[in-house]
Amino acid sequence: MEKSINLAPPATQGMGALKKLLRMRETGLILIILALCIGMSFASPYFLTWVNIRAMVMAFAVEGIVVVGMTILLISGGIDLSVGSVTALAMVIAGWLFLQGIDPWVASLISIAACTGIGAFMGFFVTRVGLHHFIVSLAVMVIARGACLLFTGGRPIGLFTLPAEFKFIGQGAIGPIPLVIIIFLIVVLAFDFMLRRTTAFRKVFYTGSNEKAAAYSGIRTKKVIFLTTTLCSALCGVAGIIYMARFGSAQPTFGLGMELNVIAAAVIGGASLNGGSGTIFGAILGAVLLSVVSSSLALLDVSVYWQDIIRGSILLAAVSIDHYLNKRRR
Amino acid sequence: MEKSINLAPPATQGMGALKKLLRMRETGLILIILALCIGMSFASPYFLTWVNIRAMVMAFAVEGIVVVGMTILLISGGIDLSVGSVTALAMVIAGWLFLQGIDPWVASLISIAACTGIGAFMGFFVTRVGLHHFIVSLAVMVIARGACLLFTGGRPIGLFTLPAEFKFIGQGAIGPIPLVIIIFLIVVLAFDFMLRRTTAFRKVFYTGSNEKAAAYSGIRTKKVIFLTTTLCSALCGVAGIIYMARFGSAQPTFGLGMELNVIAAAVIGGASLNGGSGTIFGAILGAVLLSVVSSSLALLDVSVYWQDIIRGSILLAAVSIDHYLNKRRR
Amino acid sequence: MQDDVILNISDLHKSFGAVRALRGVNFELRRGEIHALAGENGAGKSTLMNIIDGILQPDSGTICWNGTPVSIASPTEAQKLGIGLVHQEIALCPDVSVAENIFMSATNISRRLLMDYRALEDRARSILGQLADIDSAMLVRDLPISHQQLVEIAKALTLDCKVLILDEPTAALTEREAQILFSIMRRLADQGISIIYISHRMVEIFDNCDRVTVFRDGQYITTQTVADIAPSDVVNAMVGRVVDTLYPDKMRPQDCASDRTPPILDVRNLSEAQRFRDISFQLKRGEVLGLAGLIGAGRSEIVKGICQLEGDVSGDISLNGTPLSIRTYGDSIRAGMVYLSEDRKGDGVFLDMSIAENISALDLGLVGNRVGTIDAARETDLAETLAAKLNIKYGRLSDPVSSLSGGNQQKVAIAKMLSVDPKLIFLDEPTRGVDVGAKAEIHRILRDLARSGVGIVVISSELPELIGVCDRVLVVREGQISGEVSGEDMTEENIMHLASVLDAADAQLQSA
Amino acid sequence: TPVQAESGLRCEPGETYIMNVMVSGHPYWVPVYQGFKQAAEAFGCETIFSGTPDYDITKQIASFEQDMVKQPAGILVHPMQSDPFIEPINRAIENGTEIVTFAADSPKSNRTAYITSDNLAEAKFAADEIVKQIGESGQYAVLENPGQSNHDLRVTALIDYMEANYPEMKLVGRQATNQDSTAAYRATASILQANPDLGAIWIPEAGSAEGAVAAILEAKSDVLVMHADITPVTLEHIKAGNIHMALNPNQGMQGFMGFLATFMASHSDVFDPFNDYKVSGYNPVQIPFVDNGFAVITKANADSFDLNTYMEGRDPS
Ligand SMILES: Nc1ncnc2c1ncn2[C@@H]1O[C@H](COP(=O)(O)OP(=O)(O)OP(=O)(O)O)[C@@H](O)[C@H]1O
Ligand SMILES: Nc1ncnc2c1ncn2[C@@H]1O[C@H](COP(=O)(O)OP(=O)(O)OP(=O)(O)O)[C@@H](O)[C@H]1O
Ligand SMILES: [Mg+2]
Ligand SMILES: [Mg+2]
Repeated sequence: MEKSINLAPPATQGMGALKKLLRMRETGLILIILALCIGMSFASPYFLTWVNIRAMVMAFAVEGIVVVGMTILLISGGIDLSVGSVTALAMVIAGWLFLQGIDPWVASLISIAACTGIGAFMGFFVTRVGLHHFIVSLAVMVIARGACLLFTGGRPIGLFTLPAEFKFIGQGAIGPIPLVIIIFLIVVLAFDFMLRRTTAFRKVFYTGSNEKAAAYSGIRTKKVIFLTTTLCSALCGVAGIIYMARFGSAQPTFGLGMELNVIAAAVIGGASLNGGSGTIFGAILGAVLLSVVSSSLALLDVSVYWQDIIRGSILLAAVSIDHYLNKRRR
Repeated sequence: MEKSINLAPPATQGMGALKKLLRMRETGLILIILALCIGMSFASPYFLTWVNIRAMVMAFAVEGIVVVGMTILLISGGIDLSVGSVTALAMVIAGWLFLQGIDPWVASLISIAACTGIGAFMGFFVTRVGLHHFIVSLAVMVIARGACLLFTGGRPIGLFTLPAEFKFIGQGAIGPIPLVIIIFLIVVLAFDFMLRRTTAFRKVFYTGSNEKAAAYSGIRTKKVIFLTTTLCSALCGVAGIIYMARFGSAQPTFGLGMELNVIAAAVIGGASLNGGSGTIFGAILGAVLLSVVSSSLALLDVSVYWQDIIRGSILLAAVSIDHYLNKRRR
Repeated sequence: MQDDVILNISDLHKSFGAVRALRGVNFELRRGEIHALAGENGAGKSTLMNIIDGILQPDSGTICWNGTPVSIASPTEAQKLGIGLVHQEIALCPDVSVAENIFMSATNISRRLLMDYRALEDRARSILGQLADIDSAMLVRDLPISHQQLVEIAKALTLDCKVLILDEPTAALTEREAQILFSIMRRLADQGISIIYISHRMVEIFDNCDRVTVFRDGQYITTQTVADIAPSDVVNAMVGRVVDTLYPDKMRPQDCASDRTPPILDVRNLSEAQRFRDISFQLKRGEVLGLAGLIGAGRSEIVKGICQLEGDVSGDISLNGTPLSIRTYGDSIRAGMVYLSEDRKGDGVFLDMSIAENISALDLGLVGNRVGTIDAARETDLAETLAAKLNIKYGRLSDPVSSLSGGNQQKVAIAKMLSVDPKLIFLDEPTRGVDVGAKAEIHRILRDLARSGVGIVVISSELPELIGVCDRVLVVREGQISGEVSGEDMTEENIMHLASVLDAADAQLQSA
Repeated sequence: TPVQAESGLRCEPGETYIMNVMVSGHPYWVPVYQGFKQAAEAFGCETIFSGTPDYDITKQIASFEQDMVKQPAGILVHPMQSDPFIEPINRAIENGTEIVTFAADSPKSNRTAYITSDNLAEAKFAADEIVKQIGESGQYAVLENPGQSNHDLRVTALIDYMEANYPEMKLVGRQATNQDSTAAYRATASILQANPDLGAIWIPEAGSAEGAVAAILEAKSDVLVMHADITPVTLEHIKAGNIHMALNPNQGMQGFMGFLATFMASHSDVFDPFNDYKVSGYNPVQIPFVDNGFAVITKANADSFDLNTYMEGRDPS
């Protein structure tokens, strides 16, 4: 019997690595980002300065943690519109508790726990009641924003008195690199690894790809969905605490519209809104792309009246090119 | 011999009609809205006055036209985040043209045509390039908002000089009933009828339910999706013109966040985010529910710091109850 | 003679990336004939049909319709020519009623502005009437897979076509429905309609078709009149060698366990509110047990109930003598009891995920390290071993399952079950869409497993398969076990007799 | 220095001042930036309008840090939130860029000056005007925008002032509309329903005022409308008598004084004040707070506040 059609002969190791790189889902996006950066470094002498790069990374680092949670949730087939409000609520709860005299670290833990609870609450409505993620998270988005207002009376909470070692999370640096960026990288690398390699996270893919088939493979799909929903909110909690440490304040109106940004990043990076596919690395590249475009427009002093038009067009073009490259590669 | 499965014997005609009503997807929602209204009419003597009802209907009538477009698009399997910006752009283009000295009716037609063009543009990217509705409409949302800024310099356009017969669209009334409500009802009834009964719109359901199966049956699914995408934007154009006539101005920042509201209405009304199901009637009931809740909270003068929490909770409760009622009915 | 040919295909090529699905095939279809197309899994049969229906475009080659070359760009155009296709994979709109699904094409080309639902349902009822008892107002998503298959067929019958293609329509049907289909096919052929019939069941081909064309590995092998050729010749042409299509030997005395060892599976008084009641049976060591019954009898439900996949069941189950107290299907898998689903597309495989990922889905522990990470090499090894064992035809193990032919997807689903070395396997239509050679291979594997002490329960709509493979067959009728046959009594007549509803009425009359 | 004295207070070639805002497409900034630019031209300086189009603090901070990369002489910034800007502002000052805040402050930072309109004064004026028009006992309502600090202040200050000075004035409605005219329409309609005797309504910004007026006109009610800020539409309503009065911060002065403060901070060597700046490290021209004043817009003077007319022939950026 013709030892069936294994048409791809094992190439030499080097070739293999290059081929593998070219076959990766993320390569197109990397090329597009590189092209943009090269163009920008000619257009503006400031683009490649350390300060600018730092500013660009700082602009999405904390949101990037939320992107991680959203990507995992999208892969499992869910979506979360409440990320912006929940992040704000995390700041507000921790800030409020701190002002009540609670140790900031304890306050932060309580706040993250509360956000995790919110995620579990949503997970309950999705998996037990049977509602769609979209509508549940929309309602929670409104509720959490309301809770922010209620805690603060609508006014930002100033937290200047936060101890220095707590502020260090958000404002400190190790060598030249801000701690925020280091935390961000750790979260991204850890979850990227886990999502690619661990058996636990593999179940997220099975569930999102075909929930019924996953159930028929003995996977407790509801539990998986419950957990990804909870994880996403928990990461919002973490992000909120880092923001609080960074800004030294808690803002009830923080994160308005964040959900679209975060979902867009994940989708640009290849996550499917129907579940079953996506990578953390890709999603972060999506966030990088969005951030580089915004920063470039600001740096080039493009008229505000043109910025949105250009931004939207670049987004559309980038996604189209990426899509085209992916199609060709296949 | 147990002539199995046909457990429901053909009942008498009257019974049948009642059963049919009870079996309808929308019944649960109607009951919930009725319950809310009855509760409110005890809580506030003003709730059931004609003026209040009129105000409540006016508050969602124009947006209701967008809900119609969104529902049809959702049924076909798409989604549109750009509705808010496109509605604003419709106002802005028509207003700007009017200030350039063009007849307001002609300006309105041009503006609606432009919105239709935007829809076609999105349809092109979805059906030809192969991108997801979400990301395309997100980019267009940004671009259209940018175009609003560009046309107006960010400033609202005052259109007090619009001729009275044009303003009549938005401000006039036939007998006691505002023209806006009449237009809204006509659009809703027309599309509800078409969606339920015409062969052309049935294809929208087939396409959304299983695009492949529809294509195998000879339906040109890409054309269907292209058209529903275009229709949704065109209806945004219509809504924008009515808003303009009603407010006598064109606001470049109009409709921020409208997309979530509109999608929520459709989803509450039973439209599936995966395509294939939904009704105009249900979606409008969804809009009614959202509007009644908001109006009630305002009428009862609930503290603003509590309103969001209550609103989100009612939304969640209503959707859960509706889901439960539907599940039982099956 | 020549003007009798309605469709003529010559030297057609089609590749998917590196996979050459069709390599210069020829095919000739005459007016009014029933023409069988045979070939192993992945031979390219479905690909050719998709090309004829305009879903895929050939890389090169000509298609002549009534003697004139045509290019068929879309299903719409195929429809205009008069080509109708029943797909191997069910493609229906789940959110839409049965009636609307059946008349989807008609609605599409109709010039009428408004839907006439009543007429639609009436007509649907009359078409369905000849096939089965299906409520035409139901949504397709609420139908079991076998009924969906019938709706697919009904859909094709409404087409006003000159060429009707049936791609493995009987894979999920029982004998009775299949016979109804064949009589309809013959009637259509008599009206001058040409039918292309794809099946892996030789009996069906030889009983109902006029000619047969054989493909092998994307190449055209031969076309013969059925009267001039023997089934074994077709099989040999398909596989390219002589295949032993006989069923494996039955249980040997030495396979039997002594009376003292407990049965592998002991089910007592299993009931579920709506679907079945009072089911009791045993599966002895070394035996292969069959479950027979008509469509909708509840066989799948019983087995899913045992595995805790569906329903709220009551009753006692013990596995190898130990009473089971499992609450989820996950527990069932851990206890060594697995279920192969009949709906491979719906819940059998992850179409968008890779072959390797599919095969390891049941127990990731097999491919994981102690720390819970996946060892890619072990995952590949596992997949390679099982793919070779089941002779799966694939390009790369990292290709998505959706790129496989139907039969090969089925083999992936089976590989998934075998990956965990189960103690007991329930197989629901295990050889659905699998070719003769592979089928024999699967039967042999099942027998080997049974001999090594693994419990095997087979549900099949194909009676010859049940009779050939099983040592004992339980017949299910309307949620109850209506009888048991084994040994000499295991004949199609006996099984049908126990399965059919008419006798239930008789029995009731007698007992009354 | 002598050189400085010779050329007077003038910019060197390439000396640039930046005005940084959030939601940069908002028309509020347009006259502010015109004031900023006019002042800059007078001193021969270059200006850049910068910031983020989004309502997003992270993005505004990023844009502020990118401004710093360009080494401008000074930045006039509208910090979206006060505390998050402390560190960036102080870092900018360390790098030699002078910082002045306007319309919103970051008081704990080392910025040299803060230019603003006095929201308390506006609220007080509005309260007095309402009482003058409808009398000391009556019902009034407010729309608000919780979370936006200057709007918050305008509302809470008015309520407090009323309570303290006119106890007979009853607050009967208080609704959040978040600058959304449809929401304002709905809220106002409901308030009118619940309170047929409503005498006046105070709205802290113009977007909501548009919706509120539509509801009032539809209900044919004669509620007195007062609001802050203006748009062309509310201007028309003022002319038509549908809105009684609008209070508009003196945007041009805000920008003009904002530039002056920034410029002076950057050219502080012309000035050696009698204070501790040499030891404290503060800028010699430290100005705690400049009130740019507000205009009262009524039927009589509405024509002067048409931004479109004002902007004719001017470059918005
Ligand atoms: N979309 C696709 N992408 C890649 N390869 C494909 C695709 N569709 C089919 N193939 C390959 O083409 C070959 C022929 O497949 P086809 O479905 O025509 O087989 P078949 O004869 O119908 O088999 P079966 O009896 O199992 O249904 C197979 O090797 C299959 O893997
Ligand atoms: N999801 C469901 N909801 C309601 N009824 C169902 C559902 N699934 C199956 N049934 C019903 O349960 C009964 C048994 O169905 P099923 O098709 O599984 O039987 P079966 O003996 O396995 O036959 P086959 O597998 O050949 O179709 C049928 O009457 C069917 O209509
Ligand atoms: Mg096939
Ligand atoms: Mg079955």
